[in-house]
Amino acid sequence: MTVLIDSDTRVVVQGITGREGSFHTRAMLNYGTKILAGVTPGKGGTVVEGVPVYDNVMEAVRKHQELNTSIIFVPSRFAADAVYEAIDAGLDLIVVITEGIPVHETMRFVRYARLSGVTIIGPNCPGVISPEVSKVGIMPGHVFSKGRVGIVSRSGTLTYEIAYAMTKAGIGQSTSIGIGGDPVPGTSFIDALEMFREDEETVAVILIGEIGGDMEERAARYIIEQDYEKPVVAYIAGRTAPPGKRMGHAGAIISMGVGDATSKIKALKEAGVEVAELPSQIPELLKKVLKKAGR
Amino acid sequence: MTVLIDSDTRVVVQGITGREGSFHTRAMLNYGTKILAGVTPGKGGTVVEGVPVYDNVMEAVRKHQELNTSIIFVPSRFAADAVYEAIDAGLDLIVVITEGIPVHETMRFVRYARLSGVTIIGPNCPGVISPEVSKVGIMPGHVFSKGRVGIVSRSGTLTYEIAYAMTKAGIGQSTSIGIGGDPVPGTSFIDALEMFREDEETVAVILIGEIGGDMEERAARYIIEQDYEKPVVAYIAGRTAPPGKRMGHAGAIISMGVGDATSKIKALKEAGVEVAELPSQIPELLKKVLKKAGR
Amino acid sequence: MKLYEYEARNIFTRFGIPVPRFKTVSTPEGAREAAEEIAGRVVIKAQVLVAGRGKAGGVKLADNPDEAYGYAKQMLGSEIKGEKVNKIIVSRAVDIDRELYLSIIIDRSIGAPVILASPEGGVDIEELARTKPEKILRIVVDPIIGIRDYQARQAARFLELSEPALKKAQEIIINLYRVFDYYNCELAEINPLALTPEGGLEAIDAKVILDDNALYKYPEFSSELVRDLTYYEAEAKKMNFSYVELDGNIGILCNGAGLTMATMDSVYVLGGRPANFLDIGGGARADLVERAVSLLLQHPKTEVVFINILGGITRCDEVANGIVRALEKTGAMKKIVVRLKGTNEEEGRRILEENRMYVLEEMDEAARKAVELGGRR
Amino acid sequence: MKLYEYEARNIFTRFGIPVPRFKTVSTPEGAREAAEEIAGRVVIKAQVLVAGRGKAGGVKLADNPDEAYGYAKQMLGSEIKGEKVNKIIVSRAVDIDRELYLSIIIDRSIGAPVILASPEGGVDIEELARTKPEKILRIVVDPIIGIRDYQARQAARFLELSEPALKKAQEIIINLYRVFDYYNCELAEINPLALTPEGGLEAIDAKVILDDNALYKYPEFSSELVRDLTYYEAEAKKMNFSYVELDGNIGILCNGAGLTMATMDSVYVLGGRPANFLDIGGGARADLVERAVSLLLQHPKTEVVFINILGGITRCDEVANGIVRALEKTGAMKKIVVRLKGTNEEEGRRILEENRMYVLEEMDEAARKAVELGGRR
Repeated sequence: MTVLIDSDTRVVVQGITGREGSFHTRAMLNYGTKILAGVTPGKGGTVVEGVPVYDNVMEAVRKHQELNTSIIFVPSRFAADAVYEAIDAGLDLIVVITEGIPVHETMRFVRYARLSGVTIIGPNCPGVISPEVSKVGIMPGHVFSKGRVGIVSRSGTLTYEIAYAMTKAGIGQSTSIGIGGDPVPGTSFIDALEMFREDEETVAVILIGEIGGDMEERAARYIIEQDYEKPVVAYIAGRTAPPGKRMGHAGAIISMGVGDATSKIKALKEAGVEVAELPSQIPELLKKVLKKAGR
Repeated sequence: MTVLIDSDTRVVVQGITGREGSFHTRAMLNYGTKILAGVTPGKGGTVVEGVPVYDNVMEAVRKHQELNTSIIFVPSRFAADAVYEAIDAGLDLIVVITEGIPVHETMRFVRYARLSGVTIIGPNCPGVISPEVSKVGIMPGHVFSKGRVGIVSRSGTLTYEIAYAMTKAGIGQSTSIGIGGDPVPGTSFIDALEMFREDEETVAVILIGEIGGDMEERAARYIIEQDYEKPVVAYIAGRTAPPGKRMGHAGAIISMGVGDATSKIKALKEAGVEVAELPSQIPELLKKVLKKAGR
Repeated sequence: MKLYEYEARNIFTRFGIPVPRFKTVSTPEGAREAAEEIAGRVVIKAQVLVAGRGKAGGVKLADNPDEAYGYAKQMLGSEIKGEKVNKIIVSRAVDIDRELYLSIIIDRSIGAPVILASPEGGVDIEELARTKPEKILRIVVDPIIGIRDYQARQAARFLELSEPALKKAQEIIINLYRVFDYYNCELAEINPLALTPEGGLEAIDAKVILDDNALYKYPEFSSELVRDLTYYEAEAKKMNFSYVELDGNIGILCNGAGLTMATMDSVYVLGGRPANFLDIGGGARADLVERAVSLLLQHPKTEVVFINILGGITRCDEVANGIVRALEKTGAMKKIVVRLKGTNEEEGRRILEENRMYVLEEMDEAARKAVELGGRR
Repeated sequence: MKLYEYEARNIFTRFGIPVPRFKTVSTPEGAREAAEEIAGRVVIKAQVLVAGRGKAGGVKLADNPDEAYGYAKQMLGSEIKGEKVNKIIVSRAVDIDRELYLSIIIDRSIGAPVILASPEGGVDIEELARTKPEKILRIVVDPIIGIRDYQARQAARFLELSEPALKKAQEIIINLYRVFDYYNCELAEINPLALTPEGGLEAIDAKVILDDNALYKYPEFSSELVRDLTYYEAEAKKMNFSYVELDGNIGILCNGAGLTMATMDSVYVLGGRPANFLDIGGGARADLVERAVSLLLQHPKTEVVFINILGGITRCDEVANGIVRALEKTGAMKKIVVRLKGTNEEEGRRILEENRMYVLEEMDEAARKAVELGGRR
């Protein structure tokens, strides 16, 4: 079993005719992802990488009733609209790759999705991959390998870095979820921890956090309160970041006294989470906790 | 068993200090309804008919955690706000007595309530009564009697008329739901039919419709498609109403060729529903269908 | 409340919906001046609220200012389907390639706004819905989210347009929704929306119906609340009664729309002829009841007043007091049948009986009595 | 983007939030005139974006126009916490009975706007949150519904006011939310909101932070996008890079914020000193990479440039080409450590190796190399 995506995942790519959309459509197809349709308004009837393109999502869903997942590459000014379109078309999972969406718009569509029972990953995220099963995202597939460790991360490239280190060390992943670097993500650490909790294949979870907000602290509290059964290993980026400066991600900022790495690392350690100092230490920490847990 | 309200129903009255609010609070208390709190902004700390008044619903809920139902008497300009307050405070059932709420506002709070899993009865309705159990509404309690026939109605006084006729004929009611006379009600005929379907105590349903919209036709279609098991008897008001004129209720208008009584009566008859010509005929029709159903 | 075309056009213009240049005038001279100012051919349109003014001679094409003057003179002061023409508009005549249809309505059964779009406008939309339903696109808008660009795009595409009209149509749809939303409309309609030979779009007709319950938000229309009503309709509206004139001789006064309708129907089923429908609503106090009863007592066509009250939020004692006072003040000698039941009914019956009125208990019985007094059809 | 106080005050005024009468000036003469016009005591406030200007001498009370002139002369052109003062405001001095606090912020963990209200304003809200959390009311607003009257009423009530200030406070909260909503704010804050002896309310300070991602909606601020930035910060902003200056000598250039932070942290953990944080984001092409690398090569404090790329949406070949071109064009002789991995990595490595650059595969290894070249702390 995997989390969020599996062999039944059928994908529509919104913004398929753009540069990133078409490039990653090919990459996903090569990885084995089942992409049935693409959408770009005004480009209906064309074909991209062998995938038929429609003018709107509703039409794509009418033609391909198995569609259940969307990945969005639409530019930031039009991305919120694309999300509503995907929600209204009845899809179950929407992965929003787009960076730079105004957070007021994100708040609204995330809330709307939640009320509508739709899962949103992102925005400003690399997507989701279940190695050797499906990839709905922009991550380089070859750094991941099939296995039993779940990853949830606020960062893209840093996740590839850590997945690569794991893969080299022979530790595969069940599913890797990039929840994105925006201040308001559609799916939080806690949401992801819950998914991994219920996934029988996953035996441990890696949590890749960073400065800004208090999602890591909340995850730590959740781990304590819920008596989380699976071992968790974490890495927190930005421990040398100065306060008040936005470190690349819209969400990565220590502001109003909230969000520094020290507080997050402390909270996680108090919840029994092993926290790595360097990304390259993750594999050994994982081996340690798995051994301790008798796996 | 009853529908919507039962012996666990605990009520907060929004707009309790107004003329109607206080009058009907007393009437409901006299009927045996458990009213724990009232709300009127700025009147917190006072007492109406022995019921403590709070400034807002949240505070009332904090003080009286058993609260699960609200009845709203707030004037139309402030009523939508009162509904949101009740939804946000986590109540399960909201009965909106207020007439004259702009339909755009109603559309929004009805949608919001549905997304939030909250049931709204009304607006512009007489409320709900389960005879001898609880009354959350403005109907004169003494015309109703305990029994096994459910009533759902778009009208207030006409319902009292029919309930009175039934009571005189010795036919009691399980629950009577006044869904209200506005174009967009929080609960529809179909919603009510579904509730009665699942209620073991209810053996038959009376549907009191009127001109305007196509809720009766939809109910007829539902009865056919769902093979509705319980006998339904109907009365449709407004068969002599001229088209284009609003007959008292905001929703009672034959417009754009939709909503005349003939079409409704026809649809109901085709669904096997007995339709009365005069309200006074309801009891005999009921006896007939109940006998036929072997009850 | 239905707006006049010129009011709807003014709103459209403010919300960026293209409308042919026009002037609203109330004299033939004004029409001539307007036609001169606009230059070229103009359309003279009578400003009435009844439907079907075109076939009734309320829309004329004028080639020059003199013709405009002539048509204006004809129309102004005349009646169209019983409605007097006080104003006309003089509007630039538009070359039309194709007529489209656009509207936003409230779908009652879904409880949401719906966009209706058709590439075949200029005809009655209900007729089109019957004959060519596949030519109408319906898009449901979530009322708490509002219209989304993708929906406007989809509706515009259905109009069978190519660029740049396609983009313009999308903007018009968004703006029509803004009108619908801002003004709490029951309906905001453009029929027809003209596609010009140059690829432009113009709203040739404009129809807007506001929700009466939301009118208080728009003080600009509140003075116009009473529009082309009879004296009795206007009086009833002032007091917030629901009042509809019918053809018979039995005045019907009840509390609650359903009961009033059922009473009206019952009178008819039992052989009588209702003169009107008067619903005093819920919770009316004595003074309001007095005015309602007085209204019916004064109405020339009403021979019998049938008052049927079932008290819930309305109290029977208040009703009884109102009836007594109306009789005292008007001094009318018309026949009255009263049926009282519900909240405070004993008190109400006592008041009426003290004033020598006979109160019935059953609705059918009372209706039969009213029919008997009013005479059968 | 944080707005200057005078910008925030102008917005507040337009949205109906009461603000003491004020003028924005950039000369001492202007300050004198403004003080004369306003009459009475005025407050001179330096318009800077750094926090804590009051304690740094950026806020002065002037009894007359001459004093206003004097303070303005002192402030204008001076630096407050490193930020040059180009403008000041001259604002009517307000008598204050009590200081209150109001703000709307985005609660990241809930994903919704939150109203914060306190009867004890004028102090640092974070400090208050630590010392007297019970004195702060938090009300979550549903982002798709917006603020409701009942919420504004609840927040206003918490300010411990009596009528008519209570009603005014409710309106201010609604209007503050409208500012927050209209301008896509991360924060809209009034601290303090002054209660005057007459029972009035006035926003003494105004703080508004806009979401950079939504700035395109407000062309009035777009020309002001580059505010008090160093040359390197301004250049980076133009190209949409995330760039932060640090104290060390090793320039960090990566793709992706998390990786850049982790690289920066790793250099530090391994004993080095990062000179900056430069995230080229996802999908940068050769020309952008060239400009990013050039920026670091030109930076005087940077002795070593450490480029760490893990390609996903970014392609290693584009990065390699960009590096090569930057070196060619700047002709800089600084040391460069490159680590490439991911999409098109073979092609990227080939390009760099053809240009005699040494490419490492592991991040730790590369970081150690960079630290070695830059020297340990």
